[in-house]
Amino acid sequence: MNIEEIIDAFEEKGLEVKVQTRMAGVKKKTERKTLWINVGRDRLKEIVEYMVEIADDFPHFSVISPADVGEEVEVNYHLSLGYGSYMGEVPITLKVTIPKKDLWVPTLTDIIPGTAFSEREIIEMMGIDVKGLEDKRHLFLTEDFPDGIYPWRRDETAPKKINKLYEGWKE
Amino acid sequence: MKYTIPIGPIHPALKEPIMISCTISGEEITDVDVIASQNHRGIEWIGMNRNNPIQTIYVAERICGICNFCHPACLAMAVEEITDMEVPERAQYIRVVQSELERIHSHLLWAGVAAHELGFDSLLHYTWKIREKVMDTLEIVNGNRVTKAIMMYGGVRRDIKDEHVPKIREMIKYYLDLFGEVAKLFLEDKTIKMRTRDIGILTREDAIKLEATGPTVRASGVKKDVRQDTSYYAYPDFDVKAMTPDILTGDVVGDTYDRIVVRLLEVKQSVEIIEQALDEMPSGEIISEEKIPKILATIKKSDGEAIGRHEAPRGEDIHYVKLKSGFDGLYTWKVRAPTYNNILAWMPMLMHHQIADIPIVAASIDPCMSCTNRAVVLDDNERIITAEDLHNLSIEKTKEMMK
Amino acid sequence: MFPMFGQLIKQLFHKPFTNKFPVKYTPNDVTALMEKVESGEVKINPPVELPESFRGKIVYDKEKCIGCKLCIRVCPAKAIDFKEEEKKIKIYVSRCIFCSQCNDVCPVNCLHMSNEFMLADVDRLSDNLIVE
Amino acid sequence: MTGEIFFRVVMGTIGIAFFALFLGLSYKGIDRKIAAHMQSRIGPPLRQPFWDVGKLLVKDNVVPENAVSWLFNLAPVVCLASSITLLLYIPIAGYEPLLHGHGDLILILYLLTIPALSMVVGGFASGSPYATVGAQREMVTMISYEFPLAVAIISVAWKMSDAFKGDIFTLSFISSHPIWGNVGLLGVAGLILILLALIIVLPAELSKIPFDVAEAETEIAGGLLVEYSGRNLAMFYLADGVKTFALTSLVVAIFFPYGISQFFGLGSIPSFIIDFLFFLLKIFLVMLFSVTLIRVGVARLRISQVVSTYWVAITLMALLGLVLLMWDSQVLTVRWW
Repeated sequence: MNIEEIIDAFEEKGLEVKVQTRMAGVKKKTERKTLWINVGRDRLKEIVEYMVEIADDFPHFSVISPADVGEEVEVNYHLSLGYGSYMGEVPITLKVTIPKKDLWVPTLTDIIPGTAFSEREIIEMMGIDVKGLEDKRHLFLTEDFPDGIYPWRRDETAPKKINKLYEGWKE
Repeated sequence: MKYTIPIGPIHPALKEPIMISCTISGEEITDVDVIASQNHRGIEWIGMNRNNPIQTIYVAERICGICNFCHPACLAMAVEEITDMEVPERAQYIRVVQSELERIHSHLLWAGVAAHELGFDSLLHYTWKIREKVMDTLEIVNGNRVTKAIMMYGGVRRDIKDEHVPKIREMIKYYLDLFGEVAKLFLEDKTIKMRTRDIGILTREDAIKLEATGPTVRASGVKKDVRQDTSYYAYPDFDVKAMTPDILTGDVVGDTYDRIVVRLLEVKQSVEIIEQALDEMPSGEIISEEKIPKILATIKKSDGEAIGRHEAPRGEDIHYVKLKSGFDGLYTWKVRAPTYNNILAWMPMLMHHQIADIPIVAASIDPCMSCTNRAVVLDDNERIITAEDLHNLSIEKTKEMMK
Repeated sequence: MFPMFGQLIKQLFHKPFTNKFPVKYTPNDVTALMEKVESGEVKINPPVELPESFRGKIVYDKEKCIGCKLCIRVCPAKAIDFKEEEKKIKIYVSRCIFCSQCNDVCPVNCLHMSNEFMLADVDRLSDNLIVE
Repeated sequence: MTGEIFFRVVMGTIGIAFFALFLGLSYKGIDRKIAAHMQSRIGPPLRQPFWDVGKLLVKDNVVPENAVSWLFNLAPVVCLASSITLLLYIPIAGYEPLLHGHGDLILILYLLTIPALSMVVGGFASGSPYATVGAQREMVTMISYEFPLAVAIISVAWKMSDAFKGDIFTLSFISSHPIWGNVGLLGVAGLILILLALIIVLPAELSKIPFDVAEAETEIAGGLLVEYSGRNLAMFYLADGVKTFALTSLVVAIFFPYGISQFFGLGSIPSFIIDFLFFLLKIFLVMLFSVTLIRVGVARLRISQVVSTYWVAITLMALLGLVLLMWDSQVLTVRWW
C-alpha cells in the first residue's frame, strides 16, 4: 500500500485528505508525508474498520491526543499504515472535533484493543466520556484525585490549586 | 487458596512507580492488573502552561532518566515541521549519532538489570562494566554522562569535534570485538535459557493487536521500526533494518529470550550505524539559527500542528505538538512514551506463569515508568507532611550525624 | 553450557574495575576522615579524570554582565534571580540543572561551566551554592 | 563422674559456639571478598559480616502486628541453636567431636533439617504474603534436596560397613578410616560422583543462588526473612554463617579427613596448629567450590526447576555413585594403588 493508494482509498470514502510533507535525509533526500483527515464522530468506527481492511498487516495505533481549542475539543487519533517496508509507513491522524457541551467519543477497543490506555487517559485528563469502554478507572491520576478537574483543559475545569513548590523555596 | 501479590511501587524487582497486582493460586498467576497511578509528574501541563519552548526541551529531556535524547528529539522534530525550520546536514548526522549512542547505553543498562532480575549478579556487574565505555564516550562528547542537553530547535548545540572522533572509533572497535563474548555469556548460558526460554510469550497476533512497540514487538517477529519505516533526520541514508530474533537464532518464539536477542542485535546495529555516520559526516555549521531569542520569536508567531516520531530504545516515541500564534509556549503538547503501549502486553505475557517469572517478564519490556507518568497536581488540604517538611527533617538528621 | 565460569576465573586474576575514589573502604566516621584529609594524613584517590567539556558548577564573570536578563528567561529551572539595584544576576547552584543553556544565550559570554562537581551541602542557601 | 562430663559438655558447647560464630562470619567475609573479585569489584573488607551483625543488633527489632509473635521470635533462636548443636557432632581438624556415639551420622542428617524447618515456621508466623510464599518454597526445596543428601551419606556409610566391622555409623569412625583408601578404581569413580552430588546439595541447604528461591531477593523481596529485623535477623545471619561452616566441615570430615602434621614430625603443639590450619584450608576449598563459585556463576532457578534438578539429575548422580560402589566391592575390586 503506497501513499497514493492510501489517499485514493480515503477519498473514495468521501474524506478530504490534507497532506503535510517534510524533507529528511542528506544523501538520499526523501519526503516524509503525514495525512491529516477530519472525521465525524459517528463515522470514526467505520473508518477505522475500513483501515483494518485495507492494511496489509494491521494498522499501527500510536496514541489519542486531545487538544482544547476554546469551544471545541479536537481528538486526534494517531495511526499509521504500511510499516515493515523501507520508508513505506504513512502516519495518518484522524481528527474528530467535538463540542465541549457534548463530550463523548465511541470506543475503539473492540477493533484495536491497544487503544484501552489512551482512552482511559483522555477520560481522566480531558473529561471526554468514551462510550463502550468497560474499564474507566483512573490511569495516571491517583484514585483520590478530585473529579471535575481535568488537567489538560484550558477552561474553568483546569486545576487551580497548584502547589507552587518551585517558587516558594528561596526564602 | 487465592491471594494477591502486589509487585508494587516499592519492590526490588521493579524499582518503578507502577503496581502489578497478581492474584495467585499456589504459585500460578491467574489474574494480572496494572495500576499505573503512582507518580504522575505533570510534564505536559508544565510544557503547556508554565514554560516557554526553550525551557520545555529540558523538561522533555527529564521525562526519562535513561532515554533522554528521544523525547527532545521528537519535540524538536514536531516544532521544526510546524515552523518549517531548516536543519543543517551536519546536525542531522549528529542527531543520528546521539540517538544511537543512547540506544547502546540504554540496552546495556537493561541487559544488566535483566541479569539482576534473574539473580545473576555477576552478569549485571560484567554488563555494566563494559557499558562504562559508552558512558565515557558520552561524557567526552556531551560533557555529561547521561543528560545530553544537546537538542535545540533547528540543530544541535554542540559539535562532535575532531578530537572526539578517535575516542568514538575506539569505542566502536571495543564493542565490535566484544559482541561475540557478550552474546555467548547471555545466550549460551544454560540457567538463563532455563529461566527465559518460553517464558512471557507474546504471540505475533497479540503483539499487533495490543500495539506493542520497539524490541518487545520485534521479538515477536513484527518488523516495526520507526527508523526503517519513516524518513526523519539522516536515517534514510543508513538503510536501517528492523532486528528480529531469526537473524541470530533462526526462529521466532516471542519470549523473554528473544527480547534479549533483539536488544543485543540492536546494540551491534547501533555501533555499525555510528561507524557509518562518522565516515560520511558532512561538514558545515550545526544550527540554523544562532540567536535563541529569534528562535523563540519564530515559534511564537507560527501556527499549526505536527507529530514527531522517533525510535527510542524502548520503542516508538511520539509527541503531538500544536502551536497557536501569539501563545507563548506549546499550545497543546502530548507525550506518548514507548512503555505506555508495552504495559498492555504484560497481561497476555504474565498469565499462567509462576511468581518467579514476574520480575523477568515485567523487566523484559524494559519498563520506564518515569516516561509514562507525567503529572503531579498536589492538593494541599489533607497532606500533612509536604516535601518541604521531609527535606527539613533530613537536614536535621544529617547535622546530627555530622556531630 | 556455563560460559560465565571462564569469565569469572579470568576476572579473578585481573585488577578490579572499580575506581577507588575517594577512599578504598567507607570510613566509620566521615567527619574524622575529612579532618585527616585536610591535615594531610590520608591521601584521596583521584576521581575519573573529567573531559574539558564537563558541565559542573557555574562560573559568573560579574564585570562583563550587562544585565540583559536573557539567561533568566531561558533557564528551565528558574535558578537565576535578578538584583534590580546593581543590575546583576544571582544564581542558585542548588537549583541549577547544569544544562548550560544560559552559556549559549548570553550575548557577552560571561557564564561558563567549571569542572567542580562535589557540591553536596546541608543548607540550600549556603554561600558555596550561590554564585553572585 | 556425671558432674565432670556435664561440665565438659557445657563448657565445650560454649567454646564451640563462639568458635563457630567467629569462623562462620570470617568465612562469610572471605566468601564475599572472593565473589567480589570474581565480579571484578573490590568488595567489602573481610570484617564486614562482623559489622553487619553489630549493626543488626543495634537496630530495633520490629514484630509485625498480624504475626504470631511468640513463634516469630522463637524461630531465629531455634535456627541458631540447632546450627550450633550440629557442630557438636562434627570432628574438627580430625579431633574427637564433643558428643559422639552410636549412629550420630543419622542424627546429623536430621539435625540438618531443623534450621530449615525453623525458618519455615518463622516465615509462616510473620504473616506477610511474601513470607508465606517463601516458606512454601523452603519446604519444597527441603523435600527436593533431602533425597540425594540421604543417598550420598548412606552409600558412604554402607561402603564402610562393607569394609570394616564395628560402629560404622559414627562420624569419628568414618573420619579415622579414610574412605578413599579401601575402594577400588570403580569405587573411586563412584565416590567422586557422590562428592559432586554433595557439593551441589550444599547451595540448596545454605539457600545460596541458584537454589535460594526461598529468599529470592528480586522475586519475593527476601522471602522468609522479609519481616525480620534487628536481633532476630542477626540470629538468622549468624545461623547461616554457622551452617556454612558446619556443612563444609561435614564434607571435609567424610571425604578429606587427612592430616599433614605427621609429615613434619614436630612436637604436639606445632603439629596441632598445622593440622588446624590445614583443616581451615580444606574448609575454604570446599566452600570455594561448593558455595562461592556456584553462586557467582549461575542464575537463580525457578522452584519447579529446583525440584526437577534435584530429583532427577542429582539423585541419579548419587544413585549411580552408589551402584559403582556396590559394583566395586561385589564384582571387580581393581586396586588402584
